Amino acid sequence: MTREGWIRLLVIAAAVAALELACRLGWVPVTVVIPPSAMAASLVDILASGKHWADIVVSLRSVAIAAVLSIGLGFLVGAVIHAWPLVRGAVEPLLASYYAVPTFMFYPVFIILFGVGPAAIVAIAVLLAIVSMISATLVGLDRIPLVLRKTARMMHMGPASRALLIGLPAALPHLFTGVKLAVAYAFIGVIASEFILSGAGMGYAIAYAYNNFDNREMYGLMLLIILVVTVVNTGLDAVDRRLQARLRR
Amino acid sequence: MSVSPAEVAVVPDTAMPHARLVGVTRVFSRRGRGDDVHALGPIDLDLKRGEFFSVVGPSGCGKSTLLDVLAGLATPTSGTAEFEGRPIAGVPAGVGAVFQEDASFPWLSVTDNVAFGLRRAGVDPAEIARRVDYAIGFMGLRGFADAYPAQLSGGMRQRVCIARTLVMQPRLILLDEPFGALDAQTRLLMGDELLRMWRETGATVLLITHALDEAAMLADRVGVMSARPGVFIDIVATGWDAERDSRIVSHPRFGDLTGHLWERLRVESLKHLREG
Amino acid sequence: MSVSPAEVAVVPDTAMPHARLVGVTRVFSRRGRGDDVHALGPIDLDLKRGEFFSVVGPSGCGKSTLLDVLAGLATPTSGTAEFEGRPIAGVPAGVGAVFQEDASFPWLSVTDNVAFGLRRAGVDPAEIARRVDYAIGFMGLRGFADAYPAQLSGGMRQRVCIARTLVMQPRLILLDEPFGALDAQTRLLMGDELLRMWRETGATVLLITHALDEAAMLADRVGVMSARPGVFIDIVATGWDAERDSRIVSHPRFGDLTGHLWERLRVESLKHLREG
Amino acid sequence: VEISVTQWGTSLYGAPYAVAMAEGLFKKAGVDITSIIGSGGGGTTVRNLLASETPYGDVAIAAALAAQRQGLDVIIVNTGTRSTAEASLVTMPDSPIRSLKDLEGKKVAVTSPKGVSEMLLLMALKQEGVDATKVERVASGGYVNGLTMLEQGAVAAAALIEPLSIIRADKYRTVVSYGSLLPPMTTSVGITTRAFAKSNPERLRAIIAGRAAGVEALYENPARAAEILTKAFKLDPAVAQVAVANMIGPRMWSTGAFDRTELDRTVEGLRLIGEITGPVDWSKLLDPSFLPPAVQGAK
Amino acid sequence: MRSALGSAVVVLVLLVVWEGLHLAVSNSGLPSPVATLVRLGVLLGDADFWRQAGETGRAFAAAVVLSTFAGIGLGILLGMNRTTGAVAQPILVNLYALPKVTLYPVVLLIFGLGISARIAFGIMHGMIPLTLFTMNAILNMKPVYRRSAAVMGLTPWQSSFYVVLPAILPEVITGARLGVSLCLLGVLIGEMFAARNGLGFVVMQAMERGDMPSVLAVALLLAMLALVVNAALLALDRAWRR
Ligand SMILES: Nc1ncnc2c1ncn2[C@@H]1O[C@H](COP(=O)(O)OP(=O)(O)OP(=O)(O)O)[C@@H](O)[C@H]1O
Ligand SMILES: Nc1ncnc2c1ncn2[C@@H]1O[C@H](COP(=O)(O)OP(=O)(O)OP(=O)(O)O)[C@@H](O)[C@H]1O
Ligand SMILES: [Mg+2]
Ligand SMILES: [Mg+2]
Repeated sequence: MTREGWIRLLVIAAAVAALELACRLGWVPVTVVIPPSAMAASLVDILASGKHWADIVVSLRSVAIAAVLSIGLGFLVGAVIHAWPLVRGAVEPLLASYYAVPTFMFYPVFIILFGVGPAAIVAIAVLLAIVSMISATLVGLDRIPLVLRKTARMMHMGPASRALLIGLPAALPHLFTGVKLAVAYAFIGVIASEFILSGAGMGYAIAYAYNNFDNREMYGLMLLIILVVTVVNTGLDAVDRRLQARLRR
Repeated sequence: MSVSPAEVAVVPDTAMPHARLVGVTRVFSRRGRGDDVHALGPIDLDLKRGEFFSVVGPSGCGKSTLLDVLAGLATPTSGTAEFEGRPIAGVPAGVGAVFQEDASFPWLSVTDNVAFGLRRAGVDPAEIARRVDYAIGFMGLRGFADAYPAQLSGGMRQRVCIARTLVMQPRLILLDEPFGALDAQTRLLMGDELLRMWRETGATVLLITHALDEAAMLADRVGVMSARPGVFIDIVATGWDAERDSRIVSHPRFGDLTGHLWERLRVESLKHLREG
Repeated sequence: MSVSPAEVAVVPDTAMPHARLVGVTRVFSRRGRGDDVHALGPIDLDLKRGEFFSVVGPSGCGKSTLLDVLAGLATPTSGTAEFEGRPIAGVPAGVGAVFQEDASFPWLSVTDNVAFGLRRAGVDPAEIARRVDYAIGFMGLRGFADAYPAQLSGGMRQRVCIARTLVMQPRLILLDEPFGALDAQTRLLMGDELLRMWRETGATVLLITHALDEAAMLADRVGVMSARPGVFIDIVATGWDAERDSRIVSHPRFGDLTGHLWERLRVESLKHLREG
Repeated sequence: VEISVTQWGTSLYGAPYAVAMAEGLFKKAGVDITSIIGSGGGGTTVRNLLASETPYGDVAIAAALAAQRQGLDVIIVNTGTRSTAEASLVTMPDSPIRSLKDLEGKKVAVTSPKGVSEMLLLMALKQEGVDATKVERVASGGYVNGLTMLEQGAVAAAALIEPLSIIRADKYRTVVSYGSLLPPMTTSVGITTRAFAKSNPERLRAIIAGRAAGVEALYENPARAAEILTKAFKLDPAVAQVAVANMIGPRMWSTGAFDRTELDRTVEGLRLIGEITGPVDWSKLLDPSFLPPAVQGAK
Repeated sequence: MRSALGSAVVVLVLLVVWEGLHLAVSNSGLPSPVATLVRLGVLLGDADFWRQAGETGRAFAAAVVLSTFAGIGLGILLGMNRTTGAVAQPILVNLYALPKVTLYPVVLLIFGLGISARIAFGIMHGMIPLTLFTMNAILNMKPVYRRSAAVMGLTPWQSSFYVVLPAILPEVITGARLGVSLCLLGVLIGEMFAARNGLGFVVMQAMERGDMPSVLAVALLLAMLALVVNAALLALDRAWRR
């Protein structure tokens, strides 16, 4: 591991230890936050007892579907907008404003369109995640150096092979930024919607524990989410770093 | 000994030219702004088959634009461009180009970069392997066949691009500042390699460069362009024989040649400087 | 006429040097990787007050590192660096530097760029206006005083950086490839301006460049560096008088000088090329 | 001071507080209630309550019990509502569903698993002798969502609550109104922290008394109450009138007294949905000592 | 100007799509744009609505100001040193990817019920993107700017303020554009929980009452507010870049 990695581990360990201490000494009431060790124990119980496996599967499946959909659709939409400068000039200013509106306000609308349950939740998450993918696609396609297009023409390549063999790999590092964001937002979108609206999934399980003041269970589940997010992010980071190292110009 | 323009005057050209530009101009119209940029010409130029032609000129005078026209990447606003007797429309077969900017594909290894064009063209794999291997060795990239461009210096990346163009065995090779990423000294050494390659393949070469000594050492003829819109204000035959290399810089006529080129460009550069 | 090293040997230096490097080396330790990069030295160098010293050497030999040491931006790994008799620790007052990369501030107009350092130093506004106006005129930027760097060519931006450094009236001016963005011809013209400025201010100048003709034309002495780790393999006195300008390129000794420099560097460049 | 009331502004639980505030009954009782913190659900109300300066609030009984079970230092000091009259089960007007029996093999929208709407449904099914396992409950996340699903045909019936059911009365047909089917039971209770009860018994008494006065005023003058609700909850005047009238019959609002049978009925319901498994020891949970003397004597 | 016109066209297209959906599904959950606009008009005429909007506005303004200063400050602090940046970045990204609604109890404990909890929610959403943008901008800033500042004898404070900050301003504005929108989102979510006032409370109530026209009207209003702020920041950005 790199030096930064070790320092990071140390910082996190220190933060966790501080929280543990604060809880154990009663500075933070256990009715609000439980010690990290108790969270870990609770997580072990949750996983061992298997009572939330169904929720975990539902949530992760929703996240995965939402992430894949927003990445794929985001790239397509981004590519189309990019090819069409007039539309782009019109749409781009709207993109950043978009995050101000809580998407789950539209849940009733989505229920009409997608029915209740995971589909509507996935739709909310896609709505949240797709914008960062579109933006990243635009940036990525912008950054393809003109000279690569020229080179492709010198090799007598057609539009399709040009897009596939030059455009896509050349834009990939930027697309990956979008991928990372899209995954993060897919997580936020799914869990938060489940928390507020749904009757299933990890978000719902947390909300349920929250409403029943079952802090042990709640924090156990939250720890699980943090761990999953960290693992996914670390994996994406590793891929990203390899891409960056290779594709940096 | 000074070389006056009279002594190195344009050699009358009788053979059928390999590439020919007649009255070529190029104007960029800027939408919305109204003011057009007359970037190039009118240019008349005949490239003889197998000749090594260098172009020098102030920055922004239209050298890269000229190359784009010959490569079929840009159509002249007026005038005609021909390659091997046929008008240039689209990129002609048999023409290869190395651009001013780094055009290596960062997602491919050196070998895959060099083989890229051949694979597109559907050349037989064994033949690809043979040619790529040769080109990589030729360009001094042997130890880096599996490296990616990010692991190479700017100069080495340019060599990858040159190799990628050479393996296609073009009959006309267009080079736009291919050694821009190198220091002056290393440039001259790379020039030696280029001369060797040129002799071996017998291709016609058009080389754009900023460095007058490079132009003077490498070319059969050196075209001197004016500030924008670039036209040829002089075309100087160097009179070197084909077996030359960088040691030519200590030839007494070399200093006179560069001095002459410099003198022709001084006025143009001053113009350019005034304009900003 | 050929200039042998013996003829242009280092002139013995008796006056107290303006800046002095003794046994300076610089090693970059790469954390975690283990392999250290020995970038520079050991370097011994005395810069005389008011002299124009050029440094040439293969890419990556440590020229910019040398400049960093003199500017107080990097501390030597071993050896000592002095400016005006005092050890260099931090950026010494009276030293100005123009870096290899474009360092103009894109958010400021040309005038504001040039005035930047003076304003931070709390100089009297009237005095700032006077000095800035003079520097802008001197650098041929008069028509662009209110323009922003994005509207300027690379060469003009470098001139902005030079002006920004000159208005501070440094006694030691360090220039790292200040004309890198220009074509060879315009470089020499800019060299004329630089010589004029040097004569007017009487400052000591250290100029790093890749172009041998530029070094040969501008400097009182030219230091030739080896490939990394860079050490001076030769220091050549040009013997020009102070009133020189770019027309010196037609002086018969000029070609001999560049030829000599080129010869010294040939071996070094070959080394560098082998390494990649 | 500020107190918490669950679903303030959206359901009728809070009507006595609105009346008491508008009529100055709290002031008369000796406490100045300036505003009320609402919230979507019991858990949030209890948390908000614990975080506020005057930790008194009106919450669903399930939330109060859950809080206590998890060791939060809360006690129940009065009762709030004692009827399920505001809740109903509706279907589309053209639906073949006429009674709870018809729901067998069908899907019904409830708000969330183990929520009040599911509890009432299960209690009603049990009472009618319908096999609950044959009725599939779908969690919609909210009453409105349930209605949307109903309109889309995704479910055969949906749980509904007033005043929403009045606002949309013409759109759906009521299958069952729980108030007419189920006997009275305690649905919401007033809770506070033990510490607050100890340190501020007078203020607590005043709040409870003020609310009780509000309840009485409400029953005395329903028209005036409807007017107040119109303003406080931003309801249509007609809707407010109907809503108040609907609740007056079953005497939805309790003046605060504890009724063990009504409490036990709710616990039975909570057992049905699995919220409660063990026995409930009321003596530890209830503290009637802050009720007004008149009410205290009532039962 | 042309892009503003284009944006207007896009908005119009969205409205048409909305109307189309409304007609297609004919469900009380999806009112028509006209009904929504009418409701928005009614809401805007209601003094109490303005009071609620004012509540949201106050929390939003405080959250924006605080998260802007804190975000940029922290970004600069972390960005000035490569190591701290490399250490902090993944932690920040992971924290950010955590669904923040789940942290409501903790926020409640620390900030209580007042405006500060909503501000905290706003900052939790809006600050980290700004910090990341600022930090990355500094890490990617041309090192020669800082070197230039050093040879001109600037103090570290001077060079942060006169060189680093202007140099990274375009990225900071991009971060701020996102941050402002997210701040608003955070404040609204906070209001939905500690519901006693603010537009979030209005929305929550409307949702529970099945009053979709009001929900969409508020959504429309928020979108317009975010658009205006964004346009202002874009204009600032353009003025800066020239
Ligand atoms: N797409 C374009 N639109 C408008 N003007 C252009 C365009 N491409 C080039 N120009 C202008 O045309 C002129 C010639 O450009 P060109 O790139 O051919 O110059 P060059 O001689 O290659 O310069 P350099 O030596 O700097 O590479 C320049 O003044 C440039 O500004
Ligand atoms: N921060 C650093 N860490 C590690 N190695 C470095 C660092 N900076 C420079 N080097 C190495 O030190 C050597 C000298 O670098 P320097 O920039 O001084 O070369 P230079 O002579 O200025 O080259 P050029 O002519 O290309 O500008 C190079 O090999 C470079 O890779
Ligand atoms: Mg060019
Ligand atoms: Mg350098």
